[in-house]
Formats: sequence, structure tokens, C-alpha cells
Amino acid sequence: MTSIPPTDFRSFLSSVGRVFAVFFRQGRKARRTRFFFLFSFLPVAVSLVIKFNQVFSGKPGREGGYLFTNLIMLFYLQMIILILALFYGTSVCSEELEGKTLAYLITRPIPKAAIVLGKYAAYMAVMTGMVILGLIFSFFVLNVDRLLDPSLYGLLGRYLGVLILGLMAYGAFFTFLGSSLKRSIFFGLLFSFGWENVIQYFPGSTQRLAIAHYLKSFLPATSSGRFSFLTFRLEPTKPGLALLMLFAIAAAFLALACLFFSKKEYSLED
Amino acid sequence: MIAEISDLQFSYGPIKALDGISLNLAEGAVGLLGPNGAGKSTLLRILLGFLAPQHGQGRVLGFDIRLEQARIRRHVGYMPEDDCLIPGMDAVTFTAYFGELSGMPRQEAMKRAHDVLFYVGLGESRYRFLETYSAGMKQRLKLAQAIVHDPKLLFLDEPTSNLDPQGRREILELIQDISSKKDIQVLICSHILSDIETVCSDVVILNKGRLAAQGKLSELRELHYRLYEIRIKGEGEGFTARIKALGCRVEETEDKLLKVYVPAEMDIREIFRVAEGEKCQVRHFVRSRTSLEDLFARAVGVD
Amino acid sequence: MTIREKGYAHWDGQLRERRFPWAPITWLGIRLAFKKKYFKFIIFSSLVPAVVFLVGIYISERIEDFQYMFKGNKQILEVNPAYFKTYLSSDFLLFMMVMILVVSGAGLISDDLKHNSLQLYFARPLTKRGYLLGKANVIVFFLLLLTLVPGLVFIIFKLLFAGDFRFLASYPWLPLSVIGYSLFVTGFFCSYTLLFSSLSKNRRYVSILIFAVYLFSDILFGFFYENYKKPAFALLSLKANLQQVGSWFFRLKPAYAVPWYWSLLILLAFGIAASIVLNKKVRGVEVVK
Amino acid sequence: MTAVIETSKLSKWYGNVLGLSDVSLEIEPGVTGLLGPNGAGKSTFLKLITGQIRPSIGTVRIFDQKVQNNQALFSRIGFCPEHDSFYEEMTGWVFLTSLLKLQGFSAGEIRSRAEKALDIVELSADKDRLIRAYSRGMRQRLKFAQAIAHDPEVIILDEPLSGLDPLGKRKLIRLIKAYREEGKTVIVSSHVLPEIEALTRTIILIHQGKVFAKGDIHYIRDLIESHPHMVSIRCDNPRGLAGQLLGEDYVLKVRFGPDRRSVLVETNNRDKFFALLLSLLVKNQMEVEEITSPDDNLQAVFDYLVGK
Repeated sequence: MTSIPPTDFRSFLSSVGRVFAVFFRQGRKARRTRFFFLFSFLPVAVSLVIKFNQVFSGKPGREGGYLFTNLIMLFYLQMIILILALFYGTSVCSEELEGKTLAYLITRPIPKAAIVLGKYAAYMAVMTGMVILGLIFSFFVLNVDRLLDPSLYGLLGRYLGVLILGLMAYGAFFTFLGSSLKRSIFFGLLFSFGWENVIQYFPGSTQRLAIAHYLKSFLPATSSGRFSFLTFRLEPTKPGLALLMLFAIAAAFLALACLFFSKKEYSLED
Repeated sequence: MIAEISDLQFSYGPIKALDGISLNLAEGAVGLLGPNGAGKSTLLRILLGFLAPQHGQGRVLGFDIRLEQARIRRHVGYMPEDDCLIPGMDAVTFTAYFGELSGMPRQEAMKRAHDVLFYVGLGESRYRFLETYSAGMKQRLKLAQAIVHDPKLLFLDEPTSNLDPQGRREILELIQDISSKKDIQVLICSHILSDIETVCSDVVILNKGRLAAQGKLSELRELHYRLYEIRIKGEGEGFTARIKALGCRVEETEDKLLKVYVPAEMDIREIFRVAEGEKCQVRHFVRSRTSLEDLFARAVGVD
Repeated sequence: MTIREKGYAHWDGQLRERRFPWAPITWLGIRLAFKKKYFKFIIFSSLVPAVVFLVGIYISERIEDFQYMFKGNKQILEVNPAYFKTYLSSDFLLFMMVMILVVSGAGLISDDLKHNSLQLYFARPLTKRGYLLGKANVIVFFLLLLTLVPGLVFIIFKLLFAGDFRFLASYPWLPLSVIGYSLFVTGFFCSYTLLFSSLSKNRRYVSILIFAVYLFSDILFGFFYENYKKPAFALLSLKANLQQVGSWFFRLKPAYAVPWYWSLLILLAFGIAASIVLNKKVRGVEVVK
Repeated sequence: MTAVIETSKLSKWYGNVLGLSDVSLEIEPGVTGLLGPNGAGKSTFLKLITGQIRPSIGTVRIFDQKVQNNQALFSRIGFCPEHDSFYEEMTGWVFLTSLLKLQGFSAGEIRSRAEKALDIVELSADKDRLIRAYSRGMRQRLKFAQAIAHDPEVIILDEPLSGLDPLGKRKLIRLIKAYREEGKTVIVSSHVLPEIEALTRTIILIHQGKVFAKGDIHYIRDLIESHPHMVSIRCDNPRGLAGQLLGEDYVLKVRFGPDRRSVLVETNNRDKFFALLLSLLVKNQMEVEEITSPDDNLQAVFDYLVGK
């Protein structure tokens, strides 16, 4: 990505918009999207099961809001957005190489950076759609008995924001992996389920090297020690700073991805 | 007799791919022709033992096509039409691998892999990774893996597609050389008719799942006229006109080759006389051995 | 003087029927896997626990030398079936096994689908079962390397360090347990991986599937378990099921109060379903293009 | 006429593998054929002039503008890649409109242009089928359609005819020829001389990463004419014919075929030789069965140019 003079900035944006339009459509129609859509709706199914169980067994069970915060939300945060971002993020560049369709894109009057950004944005939109719908459905299912409580909606909005920020940052990072590495999935898995998890247990500032850290800084402190898969000692960053960091991470990795995509010569063999 | 089949039928669901085919394949190179969807691939797959026919029976190399498929495949080599190479290894590994799968001992397979790679002309590049191979090299490698276990019967599906003329000629020469051995039979599927003409002595033409024609090329030849391919230097219009006046039918192909159908009673020397009169040098003059294209068109029923 | 004949030369050997027609597939698969640099890295890091446990066995024999480290807490280092089970069904080992599946297993069939190379295999005297077995055995090799081999090595070293056979006398069935459990886990992971590998031509997608389904089932379990405290939810998790069955193999009380045979049934059902799908998928490609 | 594409000292290595070496060319409007055997460097050259890869040495200019990092240029260039690869899950129509969208047209224009392009390549009836279900010929034509849909001034086609049956070839050749009439610059690569001959007279011969010849096809033909050349004649009296040929100085070698009915003659002046041959045949009233040139092909020319 070369520095873009301001006069060209509008045309650059419109290029991004065009790439976005094409791949948003393509992303929605692709067969894989159906699978991932189901995948991101699994928590909804889980919520339904819980709710039905509560209704039919007559036992009050845990409060919906509590379940929502501690279970559904972490489901999305620790699992679904990672998997989605990993697949779609690496797809941005890798699928063009695997399908040998790169030539169709890079022989268009569109800056290469716009291709990366446009596809990234398109897949972000697809992912965000899936996740938001899933989260909202789960939310309503679990809180069906007290929908009038306005404070709940504030919470929902905050959670949606966290997930979107998460998709954005992870998506950017995996886009970068896809543009630079051949084995992007492998390293992506190592990063998201190895590094991100392990590092949270380290004290001090070490945990600030994980994207998850900043995301969790937005969430209310959980009663730790209850769930084997989410015990860690969070030393939260202030929300403002965390927000800044997430944007910085996304921007930095996107810039790197654009740089790689523009400069690297991909060989289409295999 | 390398293969005999009778009343073979096969359908993919409601689509009838083969509709009662009986034929005997004698020794020598046989060409299998037919338009797309005629059932060539299906027939090939049944002969190979990939598929079991729903009706009818047959034997290939003396083995029953329904019951002894594994034995057939041990002695058969197959060169598929489409690219099917596994990246990440070199040609020797690849070829030896498939030799081993056919039942060659490991060391023998390795030795033989080198031999056949030299034979097909990949000797120099046999340690290169397959993903760096060009289209022509891939074609050769596919041939190499088909002959590595020294099969008794060789099936070649479109062996010359995607090749430049030189590559095509070399592959055809290899096939001719292989089929000239008395104890190895070759069956070629191709839509390039001239390839079949060069290599095969017999043809089988399929159309819509049925046998449209079968026999020795020489016997199937059209006898009412002779077909010559002529290439001349210079402007050919006058020449063509005068030849036509003599009663010949003339067709010109995209690459300026004249196809002249000469009536049986006409003296061929007339053509040269006309050429001299028109100051056209005759650069290329070949009697088309079969007029396979016509045979094909007639058998398949298109004009 | 003899002159080599020009042109096509016959091979003067005899084609044999192999006892294991699939053996070349396995060897090639293993060799190709080891060609990847990072794969060696994974294998070695997966073997780290084995080394740690081996050291543990050594320490257990010399416990008095290390007394100062444990301050009398001898319980930790008693080498018994639980010790083996801990190694063989530890979360880390299972995670590394899944990583190995992702790296070396995802492409096994899906690459062949992508490059149309199934037809090359089936033009050979190779049955579908042979093909699948050959592919599966690549996984078998790596997984046994992480389960069976260390397990047996532990037993041997325990006996060596102890200098007598008292250990084996107390648990005569232990070698069988190690073998049985290793084979079971390996068998399950084979069908699991091959199933996903046959579902798509896109290896990236397959990798994600293999990983996500494993992890997801576990999270789902944690989720319901946390909510309802019913151990039966352990049946949702592939990992917990494997660990339940593992406990049975080592004659231990399962971690969750669900009969082990339920877990076994679920895993077996998964395996059978996988083989049905595989049978269909691999045939489907072989026939129609 | 001014050159549309100029390259100077264009060279490309992949690691230590040579892709293209020292190519300085000027390409003018009209159809130019890029001819060479498989793996000669044709694709490398086409990728270099479309800026898909960077030259190791040298420069490319199209319309007197640099190509590298100048994506705006592609509104005037159409490229048809060599690989038979598409977004398989799209229909032909979606594929074409998507790529037109990337060209920057408005919605209405995308529609009309896509319709026109599909019309040209005769795919209108199949536009709503998935590309996955297209035959090879249809795929090839769709690939051509995406290269011309935005009405570019320069059209670059990498092996557009490969894998097509004779009918499909004829259709595509007719399409490409139509663009010659409109004053466009068209570059077509191929490994088959007759295909190129059917299209154009201006050709570039490329082999082993180097340009061996550039210019009018007659010039290439003349090259073929002047290099020693084998002619095989099968007739009823080969020895008699040979005797009459021997006296000429452009007859270099005479050999008899193993079937005793043919004579192989090597000559370095085909024109004179064939003229003589024809007159001899007529004068002697010979029964000729066959006249062929066993090595009359591209490879022979290359071998000659390489100096083999």
C-alpha cells in the first residue's frame, strides 16, 4: 500500500466500495456461508434448550441475564468469532490463490489495497451479520420474561460492540496471515487457541499481547474460577485505551496485509 | 482377444450412458471416438473395472469385468484426461508410488520409475517438484505412471490435449512405439481425429450410448472418392476453382489446408498439372488414409 | 556384445499381490508429512509431556533423593494406572493430537479430491477399503507414536528403574489397557479426520472443521454442565467421552458420573456414521466427474 | 503507427529459474501473436506487461505510462488468464457483472455491457447457469467475455484456444478477428502456429525465455524457407526422381526411405525446390502418393534459430 494522495482518496474509497459489493454478494451466496451461519446459530439452539428446560421443568434455574453474560457471550467471544474470523480472514487472500482467480482481480483498475480492504469489509459484514443475529436471538430467548428492562439493552449493545470489535481485530490479523503465509490456518489456530489462551494466565503486562485481553476489558468482571475454559486473572485495560488498541491492531494488520498483497508475487502453483 | 463385451448397459440414475453395447477388441491399437456424452468415459470406466455394468457381461484380458475387477486393474494402465497430479513430491516418487500400488516391489518400482521417466522424456526433470511442471510435462508424467507397471493393456484418455504440436507428436510417437510391441494393447479416447488416424488400426465409434461403427480403419474407409490433404504456396483461389471444375469437392480449413475429395475416376496427376498451370507449388500432398472425419460424421449422424 | 533395445522396454518382474496393498499410501503419507518443517516441530512438542512423564517415573523410583522438593507429599508421584491415564488422556495431549490431525490429516482425502487424483488410485488394484486404510494409517502412525509408544516405554522404564517385576505383578493388565486405549483413541480420530477430509476439496475449510467440531463439542459440554450440573452432559463432548472411556480402560472411576459405555456407544456411533459417509463420498468422486 | 506497448530489457527470474530474458519490444495496434512452445515464457511475458508480476530487470510501458502500481491503466486493458479457473459458485451473469462492477461502471451500464458481451460470445442462453456446470468451450468463451466486456483498447489473451474442440476454436478465432478490425491492440499467445496464422500476420517468437524473432509471419515463413528442410516424396519411381534432383545446388542431401518407394530430400531453398519438383512431376507423368515435410513445424524453426 502506497500512500494515497488526498485527491485520489475518494476514488480509492469507491474502489473499496465496489470490491465490497461484489464480495459481499459472493460471500452471502457461497455454500460455506450456510455452514458458518448454522455454526453461529448454535448458541441460539443452546439458549432455546435452556429456556424450554426452565419452562417445562418448572424450576426457575439461573437468571437469563446471568446465563447470557457468562455462557452465550463467552461462547461467541472465545469460539465463534475466532473460527469465523480465521476462516473468512484467511479467505481474503488465500481463496484467490487456491482458486487461481487472482488474475481477474488484479487486472482491474482498482488498487490492490482496495481489493484487500474491500474483501475484508465484505467478509466482515457477512460475519457480523451472522454473529449479531445469533447474539440477538439468544438474548431474546434467554430474557424473554423481562424484555422491558431497559438496562438489558445497554448490555446487549455493549456485547454486540465487543463482538464486532473482536471480529474486526481478529479478522484483520488473519487477513494478514492469509496474505503472508501459506499455512495460515495452522498458525491462526496456534495463535487463537494457543497463544491467546496461554498468555492470559501470565501476570502483568504480558496479557496485553493478546487481542482477547482488550475485548475482555469491556466485559463486566466475571466471577472467575467457575468455568474451566475461562479462568484467568484479568487485569483490565481502560475501555478507552482498549478501544484504541483494538483499532490500532486492526489498522496495523490491515495495512500490513495490503502491503504484502501489493508487493508479494504469488505463485499460483498448488 | 483383449476385450469382449456383450450387451453392456449402464445408467447414471435416469440418464442412460450405455445402451446395449457389444464389441470385441482385437489386438493392436484401438481408437475410441464419439462426441461428448456418447458414453466413451463410461465404457472406459467399465473396462477398467471402476464401474460394474447394470446389465451385460464381458471379459478384459480374460478377466470378468464384474467379478475380477482388481485383477483387471493390476494389468491395466490408465492415463486420465484431466490433470490429477499430487503436488509436493517429485516425479520419481510419484511414478514409483503408483508402481508400488500396482504391486511392484519397492526397489523395483524405484528402478522402473527412472526407466519410464527417461522413456517419456522427463529424465532431466525427474527430481523436480510436480507443481513446477508445464502442461506438456504433466501429460508425459501421466503416461509414465500409466506404464510404470508394464501393463498388458493401456487406456489413454485424450493423451494429446493441451500440447503444442511438437509435444503432441512426441507423445504420439511414444504411443506408437508402445503399441508396436506385440504384447501390449492400447485403447485411445480422443476427440482429435488425426491422432487416432496416426496411431490406431481399429476404431470404435460410439454415439448416444450405442455403437455407431466399429472395425479396421482400412475397411471402414469411404470408397467412393479419395480424400487428399494439400497445402500450396501462393494464392490458392485459381487453383481451387480449377480443381473444382474438374469435379472435386474442396474444403479449406482454418490453417489453409485444402481437403480435396477426388472422384474415383479422376487421374491424380491432373492436380499437379493444374498446380503448375496456376504457378502454385504443392508443398504438402497426403492421401488421407481414412477420411476418419467423414466416417465419424456419418456414424454419428451430423454433417 | 549386447545392445540395449531402443524404445519401450518391458519390465521383467512379476506383479505381486501385496499382503497390504495400501502400505505405499501410508509410507508416502508419512514421508510427505515429515517434509514439512513445522510438522516436526509439532511432533516434538507433542512428545514433551511424554518426556516429562518419563522423568516422573524416574523420580518415583528415587523419591527419597527428591524428597526436599515435595515436602513429604508422596502422593503426587505414585506410578499407577492413573498415572498412565493422566498422560494418555490429558487435555494437552488430546489438543496436540487434534493439531496433528489438522496439519497431517486434513489434506489426506481433500487434496486428492482437489487434484482429481482418486482415479489414479482406483485405476490400480486397490479397493476403496484399501485406499481408506492406507490414508487412515498415516494418522494411526502419528497418533500411536504419541499414545501407544510412550505408554509402552513408560512400562518398560518403570520395570527397568525398579529392577523387578513387582509393578507388572500388581497391574498385569496394564499393557493391555495401554494398547486398548491407544487403539481406541486412534481409531476414533481416524474416522473423525477422514470424515471431514472427504467433505470438501478445500483443505483450509477441512482444517477448521476438524478443529472447530472438537472444540465446540467440549465448550458445549462445559456450558451445559455449568448450568445444570448434570454429568450426563459429558456425553456431548468428544474430549470428555474419550476420557470417560479411558477411565474404563484403566479401571478407574470416570471423572463424570455417567456410565462409560454410553460414551463408548456415542464414539462408536460417530465412527460408524463417519464410515458410511466416507463410503459414499469416496465412491461419488470415483464415478462421476 | 505508434507503439502501444513498449518493453525494454524485460527480464524475470523466479528464484534462480529463468522466466524471461532481455526482451525489448514494441507492440503496435492490431493482432499480435505470441508464439512459443509450452513453458517458453509466454505467460511470464503477459503477466509482466500487465503488471501482475514485477520485472527483475527492465521496464514496461503501455500508452506511454508505467504499468507497475498503475491500476488505473486497467480500464483500458482486458486480460484473459491462462488458468481454467473461475469463481465456480457464480453464474456466468454474476461473474461478468461482478467484474464489470470492479471496472467502475454504473449499474445500468454494467447490465448493458454484460448483455452485449454475453451476446458476442453466444452465452446469453446459459447466463444463469453456474459456471461449475459450463463446458470447456463455454468457460473459455466466458473468460474471453470478461476480457472484452469493458471495451478495452488493449486485449491480452493467454492461450485462449487451448483445450477447445475445432468448432469452439473456429468460433473464438472469429471473435478475436472482429477486434482487429476495430483498431484495437490484441495480443494472443499460443503454442500452435496454425492457430496464430489464422489470426494475424504479426508474430513474436519466444523460446527459452528469449525473443527469437518478431515481425511479419512471412518473415518467419521465409526463415522456415531458408533453413535446411526435409521433404519426403513417395511415388512410383523415387530413384528416377532423385536422379533428376541431384543436379541442383539447393539440394543438399538425398536419401531413400526404408519402404523403397520414397525419397527424402534436404534442401535449403524450398521455393526453387518445390517449383522444380512440380515441373518434374508433371513432365514425367509421375504417380505421386504423398509429399510431406516431416519437420515443418515450429520446433524446427526454433531449433534452427537456437542454432541446433
